[in-house]
Amino acid sequence: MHDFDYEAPVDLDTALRFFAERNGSARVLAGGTDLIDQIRLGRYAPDLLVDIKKLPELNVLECQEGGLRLGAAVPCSEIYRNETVVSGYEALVDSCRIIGGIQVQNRASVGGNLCNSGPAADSPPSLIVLGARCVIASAQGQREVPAEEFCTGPGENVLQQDEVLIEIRFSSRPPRSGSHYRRFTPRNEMDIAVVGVGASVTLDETGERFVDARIALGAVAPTPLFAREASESLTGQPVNDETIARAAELAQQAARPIDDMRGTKEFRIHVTGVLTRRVLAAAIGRARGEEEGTRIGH
Amino acid sequence: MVPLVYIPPLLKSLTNGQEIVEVSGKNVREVIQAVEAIYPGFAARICDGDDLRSGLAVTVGTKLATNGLREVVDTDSEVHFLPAISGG
Amino acid sequence: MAKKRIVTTTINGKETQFLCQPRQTLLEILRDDLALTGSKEGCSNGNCGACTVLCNGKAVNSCLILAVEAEGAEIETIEGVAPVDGLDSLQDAFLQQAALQCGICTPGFIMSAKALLQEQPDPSEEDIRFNLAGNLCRCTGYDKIVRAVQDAAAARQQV
Amino acid sequence: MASTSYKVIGTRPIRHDGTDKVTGRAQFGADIQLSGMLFGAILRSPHAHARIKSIDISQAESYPGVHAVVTGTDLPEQQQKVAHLGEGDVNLYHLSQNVLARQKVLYKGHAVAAVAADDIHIAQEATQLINVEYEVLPPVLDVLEAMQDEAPVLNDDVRTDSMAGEESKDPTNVAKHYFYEKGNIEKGFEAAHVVIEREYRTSTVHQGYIEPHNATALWNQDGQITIWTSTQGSFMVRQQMADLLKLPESRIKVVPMEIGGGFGGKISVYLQPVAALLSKKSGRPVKLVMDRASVFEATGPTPGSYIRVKMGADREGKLTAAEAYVAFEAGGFPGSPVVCACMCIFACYDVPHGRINGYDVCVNKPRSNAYRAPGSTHAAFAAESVVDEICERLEMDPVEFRLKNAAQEGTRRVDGVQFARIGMKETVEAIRDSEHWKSSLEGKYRGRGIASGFWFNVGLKSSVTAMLAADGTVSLLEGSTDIGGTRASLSMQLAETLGIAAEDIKPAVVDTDSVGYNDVTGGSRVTFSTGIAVHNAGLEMRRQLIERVANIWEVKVEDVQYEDGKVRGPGGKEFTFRELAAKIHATGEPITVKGTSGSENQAGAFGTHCVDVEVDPETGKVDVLRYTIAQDCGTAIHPAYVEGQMQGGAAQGIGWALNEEYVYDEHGAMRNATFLDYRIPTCCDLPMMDTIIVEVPDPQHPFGVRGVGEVPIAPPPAALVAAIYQAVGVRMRELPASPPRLLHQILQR
Repeated sequence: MHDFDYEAPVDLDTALRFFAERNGSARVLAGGTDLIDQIRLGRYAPDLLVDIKKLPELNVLECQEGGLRLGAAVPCSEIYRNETVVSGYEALVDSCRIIGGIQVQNRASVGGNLCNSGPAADSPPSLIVLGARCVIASAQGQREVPAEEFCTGPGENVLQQDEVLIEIRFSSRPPRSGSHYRRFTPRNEMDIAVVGVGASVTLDETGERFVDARIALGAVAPTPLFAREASESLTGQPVNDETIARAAELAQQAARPIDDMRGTKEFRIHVTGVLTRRVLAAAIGRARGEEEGTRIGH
Repeated sequence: MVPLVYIPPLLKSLTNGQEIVEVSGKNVREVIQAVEAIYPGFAARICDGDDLRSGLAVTVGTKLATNGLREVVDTDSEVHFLPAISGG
Repeated sequence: MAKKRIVTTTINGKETQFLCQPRQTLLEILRDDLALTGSKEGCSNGNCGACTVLCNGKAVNSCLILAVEAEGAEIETIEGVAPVDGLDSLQDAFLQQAALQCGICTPGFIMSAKALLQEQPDPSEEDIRFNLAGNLCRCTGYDKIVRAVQDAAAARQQV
Repeated sequence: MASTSYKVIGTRPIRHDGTDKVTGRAQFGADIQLSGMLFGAILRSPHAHARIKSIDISQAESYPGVHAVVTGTDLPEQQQKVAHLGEGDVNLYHLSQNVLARQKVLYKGHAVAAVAADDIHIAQEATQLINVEYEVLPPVLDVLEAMQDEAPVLNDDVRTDSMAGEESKDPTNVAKHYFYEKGNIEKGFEAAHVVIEREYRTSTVHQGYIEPHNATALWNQDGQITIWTSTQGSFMVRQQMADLLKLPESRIKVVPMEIGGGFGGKISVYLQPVAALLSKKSGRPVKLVMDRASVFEATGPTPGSYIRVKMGADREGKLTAAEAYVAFEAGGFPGSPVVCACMCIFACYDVPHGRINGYDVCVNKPRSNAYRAPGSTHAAFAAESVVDEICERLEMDPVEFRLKNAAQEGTRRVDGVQFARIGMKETVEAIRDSEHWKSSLEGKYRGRGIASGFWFNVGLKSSVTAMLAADGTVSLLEGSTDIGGTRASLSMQLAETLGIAAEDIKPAVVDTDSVGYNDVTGGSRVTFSTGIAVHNAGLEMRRQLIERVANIWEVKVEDVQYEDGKVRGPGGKEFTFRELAAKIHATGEPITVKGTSGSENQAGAFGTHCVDVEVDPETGKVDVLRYTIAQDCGTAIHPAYVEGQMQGGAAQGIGWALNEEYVYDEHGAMRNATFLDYRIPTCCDLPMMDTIIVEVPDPQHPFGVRGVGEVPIAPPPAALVAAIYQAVGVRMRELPASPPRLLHQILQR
């Protein structure tokens, strides 16, 4: 494995200074579940790893008036273990429960999953549909980027060399909202999305009409994708098979997948439609407060 | 009754298409020599010197012979020449 | 070469110090430097679970943790599971159920199952399968492993 | 059933090596630590097919921390010579080239050079300093393409070889041609009412053992070499090492470590000779351990295949004829198990007229090797799928069809041999009578399928030593490496023979200097053949004990009987085994006996599987809902481990059927050499697996044992695709039936 140095600062300023000084040869070490393998494979050859797990700002997990604050280093399993804190954000929980096995979930963070910026990553579609904002810090200050604008290509994102993702913020959830994330994989667990779909819906008092909806797709484009037309097609529409089918069709049109060993283009486009329908149905059920029966891998 | 030698299908050109050859012999070596006497060229395809060719096994009846050319052949035994197989 | 670090950690209840390069994984140090070879390397990228140890009570892949990250942590490996005078109920259940064939994956399964039973003393079959999905076994087809964890859970309830 | 009279056989004692394996104490190959030990790393070819123009190791040799660098030229030159490995033969010229490439690399991952250094990181860095100049050649990756005249040829020395001699003059990729014929095939098809002919494809799949290959070698200053390694056959490692290094076997000692799965893939040597060469050059012990990508890319998976099967049956459902064309991707060097596929493909049935052609074909993929019932899974997938279609056309129950056509004692296979006592029919009856088969399957997109499978099971040679201790226990030294619980199954047979408890046997798997010759742990042979050796050792121990007692009591040997772990004499005299053991030292020589086996050969074993699936018609994903395995195990020595073999074999077959495959790019690079993208089943992908142990004892074994390890991998793909057909009406003729492939078929309909 490439030789590198290691620092584990306890305050953010020190951490940010490393990145300001290292001209891109430093990398953030959060859970390390992607990074360590990537270094082993020679994909990255950093000279310094900055372990950010000791920074208090990156370990915050709390729900306040203004919404949910999720530190970038919080491991996936901490998220679903704090089910009351994240109760309104079901899609986020769905994602966290399927990233790798338990061993990976105990280390990997949503922040790391986002920063790794894999097109098939399981958390970005959920972040997008939940309207998450990414809080980015550097020695110069902080800025916020909407989740759908964070990734810019496979393994690429908006972070500059001196910047670190420190937190993901979510607005509070309106009443009668529900969300869901689901992916298609050949195995039921321990797999990587061939297609991933997240959806969040808000219904009116009757529960029969969409007030608002957001749909996002994974593994069907170089980056996770906010399916804007599909989402907007549902606003103000009644909840029925036609409106859902129409949204699924628009989601399919938004998909720009490639053929690869995990699935063909045709397969991915087809499954995008199937999953969009299923995910919307589940999100609607949750918005209505209905009981759900799910099976592992389905 | 005498031993019945089953001719491997790819060698039937040597035996004028004959599938089974009846010969006498007390062991596999003698049986092969007996076929060779009728159909010259046979032994060279089955044997390598005084051994079975590499990769080849002989069964007598339903049993795989573990004694090679010295394996005893009963008067009514079937003799087959098959590839040696193994397993995982 | 990057400067070596002295790491102070607790392994199987005992304070332990070791010297490591930053690029060495916890698995490498456990196996090569501390002679704790019960944790196995099957894939080195977090897909097989043979290297599973508990870090602060949670199951993790020791192949995906740098040894330096163990500073201040409580690590538990398969070598620390059995009490001095016998076996843990999980180990016992694995033997009773014949839940191992070659045995290479067994330490990882026992560590994952141990973490599960600490958190959920009475797991359903689905809970067990979900929590063991990060451990691959190529010999058994999992049937007997799942039953062993069920038995161990039942045995622990009785104590 | 005879088993009722056994005291130990059929019980479920805790395995003798169990505690070490649940506490992490068991020493697997990579766990060995020797003082002064160096760590090695291998440089592997980035190309699937290339000529090596030059290798420059000078920079690597002078890298700080490096102690030795070796390449193919460090191995002695080999002539074309075939070595008999007990289980199968190997061409030493090819084996040597496979261990370290010389003129050419034939697959991505082919080993080219190796480094030994102070730690693994330095060794890996140094491999990157080795400069290899390649002339890249076009690869050929598909069996049918490789058979074409214009295909790139991999090996200059390969001609098509058949029993009739060399069939080709020029070098070719078609290394072998096998041919079998029975009756008159044309006449057979004329008599048929239904004839079905179909083509099938299967992908390259890997054994997927969790433990990577490893070898640690010490080439001592006196010329003695010791190898610590995980292997299915320590004596095979010794022999291959001796052949490859051109040394007498006596110079080499192989210490078998615990082995973390093999399934056929840990018989051939890969790292062992390289570790030895590095040790010789460095004067230090050297450890080599593969990473997972190398395990996939550079060990011996089972071949991808093309199979065409044609079968005919009359109106009553009697098979009239069967024909097969079987072509296997041997990989870079010849030696696929295509001949086994030829001999298995119609073995479940009484086929009056048959013809089989088989071809062993080189392609730019790793040299294939045995994988659990090698070739039989491919064969069963094709033949059983055709049988399922015949049943459909005849509107005949697939159980009834199998009962009507099942091979039995006296049935002559297409390759000519007659079966001895076998239990094919009994396994079908067991499924017919099972709760599973009798239950009705409700629900949309659900289907049920059954399929049968056959494996020969081999005999081969074994030796054991048994030593009586004064406390009444018996130490058992064996040389068959224990992959799945054979210390237990062998100890139980010795215990049964001696009439003592399984716990009173202390088994140990020892090195090649410490026990007599043993063939591999493979071919489902250990419980059978080493079991016979153990039984013979037990009989000899009984004989010596009787002699001793006759001496003590001053009676004739004929007046002493050994039964139930007791020795009885005239006038009600009696010693228990334990009492007698306590007297041994005071009454004569120690009792140390040996047992051997080698002349027995198994009659073969059959299994029939039944599976229920649910298919998601919108995604092509298959869920296995219920699975039942019926298998003829002769006599189950330790039923729990017999069940485990059946469950584990079926699990591998399910993985093969649904998701496992090597995915290559056009340059011949495997794209999915990880456990993430090479998808072996996790515990969320399988249901509990029901087992029905059928016992039709094999008369050649004193307790009636038949090997159980291999058969259960053969039926699952055929059973699953039959079930998928029932569920959604499409017949999958290409494996794996992965979601994209299955969905494609569903949408085509």
